[in-house]
Amino acid sequence: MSTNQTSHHQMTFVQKYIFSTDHKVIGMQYMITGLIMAFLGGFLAYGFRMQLAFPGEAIPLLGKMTAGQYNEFITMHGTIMIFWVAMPVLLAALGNLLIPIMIGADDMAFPTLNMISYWVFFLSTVVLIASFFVPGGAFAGGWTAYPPLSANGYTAHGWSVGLGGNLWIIAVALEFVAFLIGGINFIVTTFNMRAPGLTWFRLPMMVWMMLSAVLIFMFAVGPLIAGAAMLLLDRTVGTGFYNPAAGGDPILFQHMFWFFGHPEVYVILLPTIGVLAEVMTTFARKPIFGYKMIIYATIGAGFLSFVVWAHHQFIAGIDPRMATFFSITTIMISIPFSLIIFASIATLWKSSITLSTPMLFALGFIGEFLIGGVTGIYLGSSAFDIYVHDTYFVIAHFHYALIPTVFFGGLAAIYFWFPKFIGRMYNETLGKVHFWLTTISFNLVFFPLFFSGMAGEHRRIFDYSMWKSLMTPEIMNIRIISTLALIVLFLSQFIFVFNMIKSALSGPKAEKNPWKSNTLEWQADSPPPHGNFAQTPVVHRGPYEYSVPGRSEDYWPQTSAN
Amino acid sequence: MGFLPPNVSSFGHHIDSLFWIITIIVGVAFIIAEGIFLYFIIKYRKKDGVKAEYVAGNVWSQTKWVLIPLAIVIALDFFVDIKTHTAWSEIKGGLPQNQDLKIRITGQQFSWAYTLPGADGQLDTDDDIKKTGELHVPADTNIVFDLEAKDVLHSWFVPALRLKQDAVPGRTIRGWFKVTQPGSYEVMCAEICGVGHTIMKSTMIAHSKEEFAQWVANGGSDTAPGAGGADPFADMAKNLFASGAGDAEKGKALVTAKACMACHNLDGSKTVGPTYKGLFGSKRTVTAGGQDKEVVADEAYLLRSIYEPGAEVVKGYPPAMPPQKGLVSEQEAKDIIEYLKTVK
Amino acid sequence: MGQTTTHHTQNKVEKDYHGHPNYIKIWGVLVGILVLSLAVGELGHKVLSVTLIFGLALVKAIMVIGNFMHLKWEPKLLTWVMIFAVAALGIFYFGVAPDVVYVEMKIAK
Amino acid sequence: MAHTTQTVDISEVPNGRAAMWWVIASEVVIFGGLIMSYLLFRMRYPQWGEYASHTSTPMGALNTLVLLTSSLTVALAHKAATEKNIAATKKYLWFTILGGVIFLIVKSVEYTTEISHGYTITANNFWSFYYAMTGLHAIHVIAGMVAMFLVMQIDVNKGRNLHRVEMAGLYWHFVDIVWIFLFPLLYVAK
Repeated sequence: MSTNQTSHHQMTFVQKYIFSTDHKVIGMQYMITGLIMAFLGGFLAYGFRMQLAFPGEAIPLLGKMTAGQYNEFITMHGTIMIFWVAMPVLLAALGNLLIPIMIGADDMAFPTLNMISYWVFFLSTVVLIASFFVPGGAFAGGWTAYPPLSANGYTAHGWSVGLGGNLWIIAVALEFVAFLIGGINFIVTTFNMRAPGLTWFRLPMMVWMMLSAVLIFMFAVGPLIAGAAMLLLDRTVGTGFYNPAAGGDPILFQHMFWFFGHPEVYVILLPTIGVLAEVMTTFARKPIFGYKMIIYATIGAGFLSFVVWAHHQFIAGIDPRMATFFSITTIMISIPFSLIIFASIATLWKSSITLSTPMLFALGFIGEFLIGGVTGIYLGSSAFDIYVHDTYFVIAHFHYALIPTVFFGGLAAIYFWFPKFIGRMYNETLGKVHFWLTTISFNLVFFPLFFSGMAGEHRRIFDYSMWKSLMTPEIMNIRIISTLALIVLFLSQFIFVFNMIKSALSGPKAEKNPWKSNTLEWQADSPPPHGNFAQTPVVHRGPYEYSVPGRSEDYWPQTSAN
Repeated sequence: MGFLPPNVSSFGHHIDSLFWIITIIVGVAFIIAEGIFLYFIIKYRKKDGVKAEYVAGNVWSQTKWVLIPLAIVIALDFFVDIKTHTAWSEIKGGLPQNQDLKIRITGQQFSWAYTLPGADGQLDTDDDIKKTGELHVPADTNIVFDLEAKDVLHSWFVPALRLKQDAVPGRTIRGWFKVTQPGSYEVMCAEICGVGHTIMKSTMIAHSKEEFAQWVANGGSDTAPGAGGADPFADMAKNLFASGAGDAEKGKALVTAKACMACHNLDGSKTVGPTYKGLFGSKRTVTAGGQDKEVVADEAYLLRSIYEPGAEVVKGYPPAMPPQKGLVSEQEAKDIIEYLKTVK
Repeated sequence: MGQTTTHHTQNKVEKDYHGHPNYIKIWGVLVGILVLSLAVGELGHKVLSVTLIFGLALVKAIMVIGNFMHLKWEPKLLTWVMIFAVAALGIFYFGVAPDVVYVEMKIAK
Repeated sequence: MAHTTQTVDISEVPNGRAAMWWVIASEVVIFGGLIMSYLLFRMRYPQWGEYASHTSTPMGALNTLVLLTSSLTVALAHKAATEKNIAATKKYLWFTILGGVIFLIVKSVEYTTEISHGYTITANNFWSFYYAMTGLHAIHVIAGMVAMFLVMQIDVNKGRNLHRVEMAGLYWHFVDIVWIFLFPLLYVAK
C-alpha cells in the first residue's frame, strides 16, 4: 500500500486534484466524467429522434442523417448511457464518495489502486470518443453488438475497416477493467475498514447495496470479457468463433452478452435503492420499513439475477423449452423487487414528509419505476414477447426502468449529498423547477412509445415511410410529441447544471448536518477534509433510528453515545 | 388500446387475450400501489408538532401489510405464467399435425427471399417459385416455414400475424402460422442487420385457396404466362420520358434518401448491389427465368430493375433487392434515372 | 492538520500466522497425480479415462488451492466465493448448452 | 494535531490478501467464460477430438510439471518471507521466475511446431480456441513473472512489505491452476 499519506507534505495541484488518491476527489472525477457523457448521450438521442420525427429533413446542428449515421447514433447512445453514465455516476462516483465516509474509514483500502481505476476509466472514455472520428465512424451494430453483424458479417478485412468497432470493444473492455479494480476496492474497504461498533446490520442501506451491486457485476462480467476478446479476435485476426460457416455460433455471444446484461441492470438499480433508503428515511423522519427484509430480498435477487438472462432471447432462436424456464424465473425475480418497492412505500406510512428536492426525486423514482416494473410483466411473459420483442414497447419499458434509476436516483443522490461534499447549499426552487420539468417531459417522451410499440413499430429503423401501417397520423404525432418532449427534457438539464455551478461558487455555506440525518457522513465536516474524521467514530446503533419514542429530537446519529 | 393492428392469425387471439389479462392484473395492481403511494405523500406531509411514528417493520403485525400484497402479486404472476405457457407451447412449442404447405423464408442483407413449392408441392424441386420481397400464401391453411439467414441476424416480423422469429445464420428455425383472412400485410425485419435494415420490407399477400392454386398454376404471377405481350416497362418508359427529362438534382438526393446507396455505389467497386458507374446505355448480362441474356441498360431496363428487380438479376449478384412498388413513385423513378445518366 | 494513518496490514506481525504445511510433500503428491493422469490417458476406455483425468485435475486444483494458497485456513466466506464463481460458470454452461450443443448446423445457400 | 486512526481489521483476512482473492475470483470467471465456450463446442463437434490429437501431450505434461514445481518454489518463497529470511525468499523467487521462463520457452517451441504444421489460429475453431486460451494464459504467466520481479526489486531487497510475496504467490498459484485445467482440456482429451 502506498505510504505517502504518512509523510503528509504539501501536495502540488497535480497530486491534489489530477492524480489524487483521496476517495472524495476520485468520486468527483467519476461524477463529472459521467455527467458530461450524459450530455453527449442525450445529444445523440436528440439527433436520431429528430430524424425519426422529421425523416429526411436536415437536423439543426447535425445536418442530413444517413442510415449508417443513424445506426451509429443509436449504438453509441445505448453504450454511453449504460456504460459511461449509469455505471460511473451510480456505482463509481457514489461508491467512492460515500463508502469510506459512511463506514467511518479515512479512505479506501487501496487509494493508489483507486486512482488507477479512474484513469483506466478515463482512458476508456478517450478511446470511445476517438472511435467517433476514426475513418468508417463509430461502431454501428447496436449496443448489444450481436455477431455476425458486429463481426462485419465475416467478410474478412483487417484492422482498417471497422476500426470504430474495434475501438468500441477495447473501450468497453478497459471500462470493465476499471470497474473490476474499483469493485475490489469497495469490497475490501467494506469488509475490513468499518469503524468500531459498525456491525453488518448497522450498515446504512447504501453500503449494502453498493457491495451487492459490485459483487453481482464481478461475477457476471467474466463471460462477456471472454466473449468480447473472442469478438475482437474475430474482427481483426479472422478467427470464426461466431461464424456459422466456420462452425461457430452467433447465439453463443448473445448468451454471453445477456448473462452479463441482466445482472448489469440490477447493478445499476441497487445503488439507487440505497439512495432511496437514505433520502426517504431522512425526509420522512422514519426508519426504513423492514431493513433486514430488504437486505435479504436484495441478496435473493442477486442470486436469482444469474438465472434470468435468456428472457432477452425468447425469439432469438433459443430452444423453446428454455424459454418457458426463463419466463418463470423472470416472473420470480420481479418478486424481490416488488417487495423492495412495497417496503419503500410502507416507509411513508405515518411519517412526516418534507418535500425537498432530493425527496421529490426519490419519490419520483418510485412513481416512475412502478411503470417500468409493471411493464416488465408483459415482456417477462414469453408468449406476449413474441409480439413486442424489438419494438418500441421494449424501448419504452427499459427507459421507464433505467431513467428513473439513473436520472431520478442519481439526481436525488447529487442534491442530497451536495451540501456535504461541496459545502454549500443548492438553490431549492431551481431544484424543484428542474424536478417538475424533468418528470413531465420524461413521461411525455416515453409513455406514448408504449402505444407505437403496440402498433408494431419495430426498433432501430431509420425511416418508417416504407411501412404504411406505421405512417398513420397518430403514430406520426407520437413521434413528434416524443421528440419535442425530449428537447424539453434535454434543455431542462441545463437548469440543473446552472444550479450546481452557481451554488458551488456562491451558495450559502452548508452546516455539518443540514438534513438532521443519522449516518456517519453527516457527523464529519462539510466538505470533509482529507481523512474524513478527526477521530475514528464509534458506532452505537443502526442508521435509521428516527422518531424514536421518548426522545426529544426526532433523529439519533449513529455516533452519539446517549 | 386501439393500436393493436387487426389480428389475422389463428393463434393471434392468444396474444391479444394475454395482453388484456396482463393489462387488467397489472393495471389494477399499479393503480392501487400508485394510489396508496400518492395518498401517503399527501396525508403524511410534515405538520408542526406531529412526529412520525417509529415503525421499523420487523414484526409480523407490520410486515404483513407488505408481505400479503406481495403474495397476491406472486399468485397473479403465476396465473399469467400458466396462461403464457399455454400460448407459448401452441405458437412456438411445436408444429401442427396437418402441415398443408411448407415454405422457406431466407433473410439476407436487406431483403426477404421466399421459396414456395411449385405445382408439385415439393420444395427443392426445379418448379419451385422463388420470389424476393413478396410472399403469396393461401388463407386458412397451416403454413410451416423454414426460416434461415444468409449473412447476419434478421427477424421475420408480421404484426398482423402477431408473429416474430429471429433468423440466425447457420440454423434452420421451423415455425408455423395460419392466415385467417385474405389481404396484404406488411412484413418487417426487427433485428438490426446493417445499413439497409430500414429498407428490408416485404409484403405478405394472402389469397383465397382457389386464387392461390391459380396463382401457383400460373407459375407465380397473377397473369397467365406468355400473355404478357408487349413489355409493360417499355411503354411506361416511353410515356414517362415523352414529356422531357427528369430532374437529376432531385434524383441525386433520392438515391440517398431511399437508401439505394445502402447496396449500390458510384465508384465501380463491388458491393451488395451492382455499381451505378457508367451504367446507363452499357451492356449487362442478366439471368432471367434461368437463362443468361445480354441487355442494354436503357430506361425500360432501369424501370424494371426498380419495380421488379427479381425479373432480371445482373449476373454474379444475389436477387436481394426488395421491389420498390409503392415506395418509389414514377416521377421519383424518372428523376433517379435522370441522375443515373449523369454517373460516368 | 496532520493526518497519519497507519495501514494496519503494513507492518503488522503476521497475526493470522497458521503455519505452513510441508510443501515438498504436497508437491510430491501433485506430481504423482500428474503421472497417474498421464497413465490413465493410455487407458483404452475413452469415457472412463476422460472423467478420471478431469477428476484428477480437480483434485490437483483443490490441493493447490487448499495447501499452497492456504484457503483451508481462510474464513469460510472465501471458499463460498470461489464455489459461487464456479457455480456461475456452471449456470452459464447449462443455460447455453441446449442452444449450442444440441443444434445441428445448416448453412443457408 | 497528529493522531493515528487505527482502523480495526474486522475480518481475519488482511486487505492485501482479501483483494488478491477477489482478483482471483474475477479471473476465474473470465477464464471460465472462455473454457466453458470451448467445452460447449467440444461437446458439439466430436471431430475436434481429432484436431486435438495434433497437440503434443508430452510438451503439455512437461509444462504442467514446470508450473507445479514453480508453485512449490513460490510457496517456499512465501514461507521464507514469513520467517523474514530475505536471501531464501529471493532465491525461491528467482527459481519461480526461472520456471515461468522455461514454461514460456516450451510454449513457444510448441507454438512454432504447430504453426509450421499449418495449425494457425485461423485454421479452424479448435485452433482459434487453443491459441486464445493458451495465449491468454501465457500473458498471465508473463504478468505474474513481472509482478514477482517488481515485488523483489521494490520490497524484498529493502526487507519491507514482505506480505507482498504472498500476493504474488497467490496469483502464481492461480495461473498454475488454470493450466491444470487447460492441460486435460487441450492436450489429453483426444
